[in-house]
Amino acid sequence: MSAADRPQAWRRRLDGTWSRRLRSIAEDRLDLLAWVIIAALVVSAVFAKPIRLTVPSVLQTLSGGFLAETVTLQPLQLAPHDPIDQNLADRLHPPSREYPLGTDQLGRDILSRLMVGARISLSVGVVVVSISLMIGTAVGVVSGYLGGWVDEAVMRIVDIVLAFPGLLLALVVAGILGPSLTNIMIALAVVGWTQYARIVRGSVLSVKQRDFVAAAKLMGVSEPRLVSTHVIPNVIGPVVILATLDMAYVILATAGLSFLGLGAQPPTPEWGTMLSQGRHHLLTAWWIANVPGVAIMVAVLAFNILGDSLRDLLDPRVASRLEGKGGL
Amino acid sequence: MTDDRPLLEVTDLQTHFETDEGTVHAVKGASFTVEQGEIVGIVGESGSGKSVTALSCIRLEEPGEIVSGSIRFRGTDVTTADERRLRRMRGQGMAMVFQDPTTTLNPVFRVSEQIAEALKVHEDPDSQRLLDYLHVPPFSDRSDWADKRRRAVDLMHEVGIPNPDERVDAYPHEFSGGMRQRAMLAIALAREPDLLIADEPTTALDVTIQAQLLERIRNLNQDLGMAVLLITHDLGVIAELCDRVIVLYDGEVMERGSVDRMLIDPRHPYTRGLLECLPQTTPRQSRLSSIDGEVPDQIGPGSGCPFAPRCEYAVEECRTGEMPRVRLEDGRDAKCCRPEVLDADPAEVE
Amino acid sequence: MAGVAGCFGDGGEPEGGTAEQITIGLHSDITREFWELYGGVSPYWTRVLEPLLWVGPDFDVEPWLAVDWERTDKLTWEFTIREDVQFHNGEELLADHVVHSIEKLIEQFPQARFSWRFADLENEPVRALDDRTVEFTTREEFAGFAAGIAHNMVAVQHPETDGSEFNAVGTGPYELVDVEREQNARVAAFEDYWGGAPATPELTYRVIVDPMTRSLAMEDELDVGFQPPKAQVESLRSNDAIEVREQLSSRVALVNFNLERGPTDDADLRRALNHAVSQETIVDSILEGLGKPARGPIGSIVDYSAYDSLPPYEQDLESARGLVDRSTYEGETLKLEISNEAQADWVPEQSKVLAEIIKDNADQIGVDIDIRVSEYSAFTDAWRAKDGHMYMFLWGTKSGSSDYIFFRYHSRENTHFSLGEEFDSTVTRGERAESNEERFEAFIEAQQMMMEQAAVLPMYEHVYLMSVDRSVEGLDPHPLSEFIEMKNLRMER
Amino acid sequence: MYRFILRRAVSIVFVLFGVSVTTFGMVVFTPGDPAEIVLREQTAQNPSQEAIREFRAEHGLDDPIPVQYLDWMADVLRGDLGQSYYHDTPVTTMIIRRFGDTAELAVAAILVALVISIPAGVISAVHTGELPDHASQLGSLLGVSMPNFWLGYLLIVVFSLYLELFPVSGAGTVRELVLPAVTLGSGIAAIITRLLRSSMLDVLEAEYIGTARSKGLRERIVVYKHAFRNALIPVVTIVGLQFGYLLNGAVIVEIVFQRPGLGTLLIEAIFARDYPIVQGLVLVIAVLFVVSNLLVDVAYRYIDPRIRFDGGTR
Repeated sequence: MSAADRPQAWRRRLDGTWSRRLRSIAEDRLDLLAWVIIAALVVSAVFAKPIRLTVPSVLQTLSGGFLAETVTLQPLQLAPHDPIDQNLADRLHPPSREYPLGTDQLGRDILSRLMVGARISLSVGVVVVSISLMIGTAVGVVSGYLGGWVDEAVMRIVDIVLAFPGLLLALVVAGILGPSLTNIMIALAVVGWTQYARIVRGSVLSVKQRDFVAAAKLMGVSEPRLVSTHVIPNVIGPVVILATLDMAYVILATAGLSFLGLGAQPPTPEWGTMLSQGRHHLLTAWWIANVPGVAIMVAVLAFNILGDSLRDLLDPRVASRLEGKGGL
Repeated sequence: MTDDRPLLEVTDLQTHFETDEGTVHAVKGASFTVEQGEIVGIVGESGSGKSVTALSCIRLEEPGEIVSGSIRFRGTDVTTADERRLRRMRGQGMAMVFQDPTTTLNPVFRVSEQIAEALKVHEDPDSQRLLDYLHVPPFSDRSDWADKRRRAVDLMHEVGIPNPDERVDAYPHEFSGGMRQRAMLAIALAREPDLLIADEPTTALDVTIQAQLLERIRNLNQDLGMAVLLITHDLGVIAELCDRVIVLYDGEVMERGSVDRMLIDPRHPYTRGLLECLPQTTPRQSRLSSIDGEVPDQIGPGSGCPFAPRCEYAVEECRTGEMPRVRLEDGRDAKCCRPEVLDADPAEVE
Repeated sequence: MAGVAGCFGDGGEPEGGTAEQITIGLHSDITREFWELYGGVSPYWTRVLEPLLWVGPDFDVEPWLAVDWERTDKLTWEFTIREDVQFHNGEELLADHVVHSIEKLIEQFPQARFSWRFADLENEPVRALDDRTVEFTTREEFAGFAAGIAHNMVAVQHPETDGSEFNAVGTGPYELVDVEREQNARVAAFEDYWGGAPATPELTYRVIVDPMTRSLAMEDELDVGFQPPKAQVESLRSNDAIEVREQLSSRVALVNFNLERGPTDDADLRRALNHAVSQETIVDSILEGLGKPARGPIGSIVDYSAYDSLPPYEQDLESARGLVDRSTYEGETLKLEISNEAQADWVPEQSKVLAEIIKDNADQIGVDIDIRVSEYSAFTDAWRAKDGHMYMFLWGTKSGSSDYIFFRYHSRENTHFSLGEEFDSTVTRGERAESNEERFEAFIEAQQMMMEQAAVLPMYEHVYLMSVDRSVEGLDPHPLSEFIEMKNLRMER
Repeated sequence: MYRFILRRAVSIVFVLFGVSVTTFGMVVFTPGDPAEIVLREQTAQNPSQEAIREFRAEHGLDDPIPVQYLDWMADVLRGDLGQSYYHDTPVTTMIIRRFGDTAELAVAAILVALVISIPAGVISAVHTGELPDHASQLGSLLGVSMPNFWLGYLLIVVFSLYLELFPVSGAGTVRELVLPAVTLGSGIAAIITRLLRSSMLDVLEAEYIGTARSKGLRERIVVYKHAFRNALIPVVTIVGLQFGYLLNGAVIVEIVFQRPGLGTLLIEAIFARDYPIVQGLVLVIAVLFVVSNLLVDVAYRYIDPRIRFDGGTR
């Protein structure tokens, strides 16, 4: 009853206050760092080299030749060199003015590859996370909302998917579909949606149990509306945290699978692929493996920091596999 | 230790907590004493600082901080004592029973183990080896621990835990609330303390158990001559058990004196309020919330009488002026700006 | 350095130098399940098992367990077995042991039928005429038979050999002591070896598939390391205690085209790709000079190589583009199959880098290539199933005859590509030729036909490397690393 | 307790059924006809249609898929995981041969993780906001973000090449185990450290810690006996659930350090498109994973006496 009397209660209050303030001083700096890193990644992803879209010929015909064969969405090129162009004469060139991060075994500029690699990592991350999120949320809402055998069946499927260590399942799926970035995305999404489905379903269930929902139902408010007005706000916090941490995981997993040769295929400048190609030059040309190594770590770190501080901010109870790097 | 000094002497105790919203003055200059073999009650509403006062006495006020005042136990100032002295004091002089028995016993150790630990500390507070307490074989004396556990069973018997022999392997969650509080009492008794601080020991228990436990405390006081500092919000408990009572409000002692006198003849408006909202029919569990208004939030040093906003006698002076201590007859005293309200001799104002 | 060799991790032997034991780092897993026929350990390098005939450093076929051989008929060959050869279990080598070994070989490796043209098992491919004489029967006339069976896989072993127990009973200078799967194989000197006791009491073959790891292990774990990666050569050479030896081999790194699937069935496209690639650039850059630009499918070191008479396909993007335009190619994506496993003495990384260069070069002439990486068994399966358009190999045999490449374009097997009847008959003519002259002439002609049709895209002749501790003696180079003799290997104190 | 295990076991049987159907389907629906692949491997020739038909009939490949599944399950239950397309060795044997190496790595990695994380987590919690806390927090942040496949190489470069303390690759001896175990353990250490820290912070606020202090116990005993044991409860769950992490990580670490374990076998089999091996491995790993999760649940109940006897309070 008189819990407010107890120093323990004070401590709790203090934790929410001054120690958080202390922490936020340290963390704000980390947060800022994370944002700077993510901004840099986005900039290099977008502006590393021009983005051109191939217009389907049907559309070209329809527009009466108004649309060109390709549409340039972004004409700038920040990357100093073409990431794919080989220059065997300049292979294994150490970092220099011409090649700020050196060249690889085929004489390609590592900085340029790194920048274009950011585009690959980020877009794979965004695509996989959005697909997982959409599928997971839809399944979670339907499952929690319908309940009964549908829920039972969905949850059993989730159980089965989770019976496999995530990365291994992704690895096997990617292996069977054949090594490619697209297949990695499919593989990661096949495993990834379950997390979202669980969280969303749980939230739907807890909302359904609340009194005001029963009351609203009695008053004739439709259930889909209830779900959209009450579930979505409840679930948005955990889902955002999960998605942020998931970005980190997907970037790492993509690099890991590519490192194993199951992801991006040469000459795609994917970070994991670049790292694996540098393994034979660790001593003689350290930059080939270590530059992408740092890039992977920094990107993953940024999303982890962001996810952490979002967790502190929004919902400290979310714990998930994304606590870690899933073995990568 | 000299006989003419009180067992526990708290003088102008101030305990603060630093928070984002400012400094919380949980205890603002409380002074009181506990004599050998005496039962003293501290009564007050939630947030009056009574628990913090009790915890400060045994130096568990963390994360709060004792900023001034002294607490002398058997003549030693515990506010400045080092870890070692504190351990000795806790192990061999002063014990505490907390309010909520569901959270005060460690859930992962057997009750008997937790009592045995207390026995072990009491035996030699200065020699505590981690590996011994972790029961790591070569570093731990198994027979000694077995002996301690047997004595723990005796103690369980002594505090009235039924069938203690069968409960030697029991964990806290296998005990009822009353049994857990008795176990806490056993942990306290294991140290053969001169002073037992009991912080709302019966609040979480149901009525019959409460009565039994209070009876037990009274017996211990009488049989062992152990002094008791009883923290409660329940004037009924005070009336039944205590020799003297201290009324605490917002970290300050409002009135103190012998129970007999104060219950019959309360002087301070706050004490009166407390008593008024305690008709005989009210169950003991009731909270002291019948006085209009709420306990202040204790943030900032404050000035004037903290009770002023709720006091029917309050005048402008009460809100801003100094609060004098007024001596009353029979060794009682009270803090109030208006001695006339206390029915006191103005000459006794300090 | 020598003293620590091999005992690293055991912690048992003292430092300070003993030549009791030499550790050799191999790039290929000699303990894989694949080798169960040979007691679980590869017959290459280990010298536990021996073939009937040996290959000399200049590709001469030399007597080994067989002291003499003779073609007795178009299809039959008689071999005389060496006397006083003892197996490791003390038994004497007899003709029956040879019969047993060959029969098991044909049973286990069906491809033995056309590699060596043994007759089918029902037709007695091999029989003992007496204790010392063995008669082989081939399916067809095959003049290269003797050179062909000068191959480590045509090994003679005692029937006690049991692959599930890592127990190989052979006649070699070393006997198998102990195997740790995928880790190492230890062999001990066989004192009663017919060629005299070997110089070093014990050899340990460490399997270190990863080339960088292997070359790093030269620091303290290995005395001899096969195939250090080119990127490490410089740093190895900077170590005074280590010598890096180069040896031009008979092997050629090349790309085989699928002649039976569009669009690589078009010779113009294949020629275009040949013109797109610069052999010189590959050798100078990727190989850092450690290789020789190749002109044809058979290395210049082989006695019937057409190297001198073949016009090289110079890099010429202009005419390559013209050839592409003329061809039936219409923007399809060509599948280039490569293996991620060490082939012969080729590191897997090499094929990936080469594949990327070919892809890049093809890009420049408007041909799209997709690289597909597989493990070796899946890679060969794709090749046999004719799935894919291009297959990258380090071609060459591990025998005294280097004619395998011709088989692949001879239409007699349904897993092979057909280069036409004329090519078939030319190859057959060479295979059946009575004299070396006739044989060489036919084979050179066949190579010219292959290159005229651009059936392959030759890249370079392979130079293999060995990193050798300078105190190691008796390690003589050989164009086929599988025929390096280990018997005289020793360590100077 | 036993009822609880039984109940979990029943639900696990269902999950395992799903797992088996998934893994079975994995091979049935992969491209390529096993009959053709196996025959080509056996004869080194492209098999005739007739030979393929014969093989399919002989091996029941033309049976309805449910029948094939039942046949396969019957074999699996007998411990026969089938036959590789390319090798004569049964899949079961191949897995058993490689199992020890992976198990060794996993156990060593967990040990490394515990050795690092227990002191780091506790010290971090006891000295909140001070230097050791910041250091351990930063370390664990880096730990969870560092790719193992890069960390492995860095360790090789530093500890094998420059310091020459450990061998670069291989398996079998303790020295060869150190770097892989550290690589694999680092991530888990980071997770446990963070968890232990927050768990310790929670526990140190608990009232029974006040009780323990009020007894006159030394702070060390309060922290390492009373608080630690309680803080361990959530940690055990997470450590147990890291088994999946270990299996994931073993693949990467075994490739980096060239260790012949289950991970290398899996990668080899995937690149060989040798699906019977992939299938067998996936099945074995999933079963191990599911069973280990059950064991974690049991262990959890053992450590926390509150839920030890009263069944599934979750």
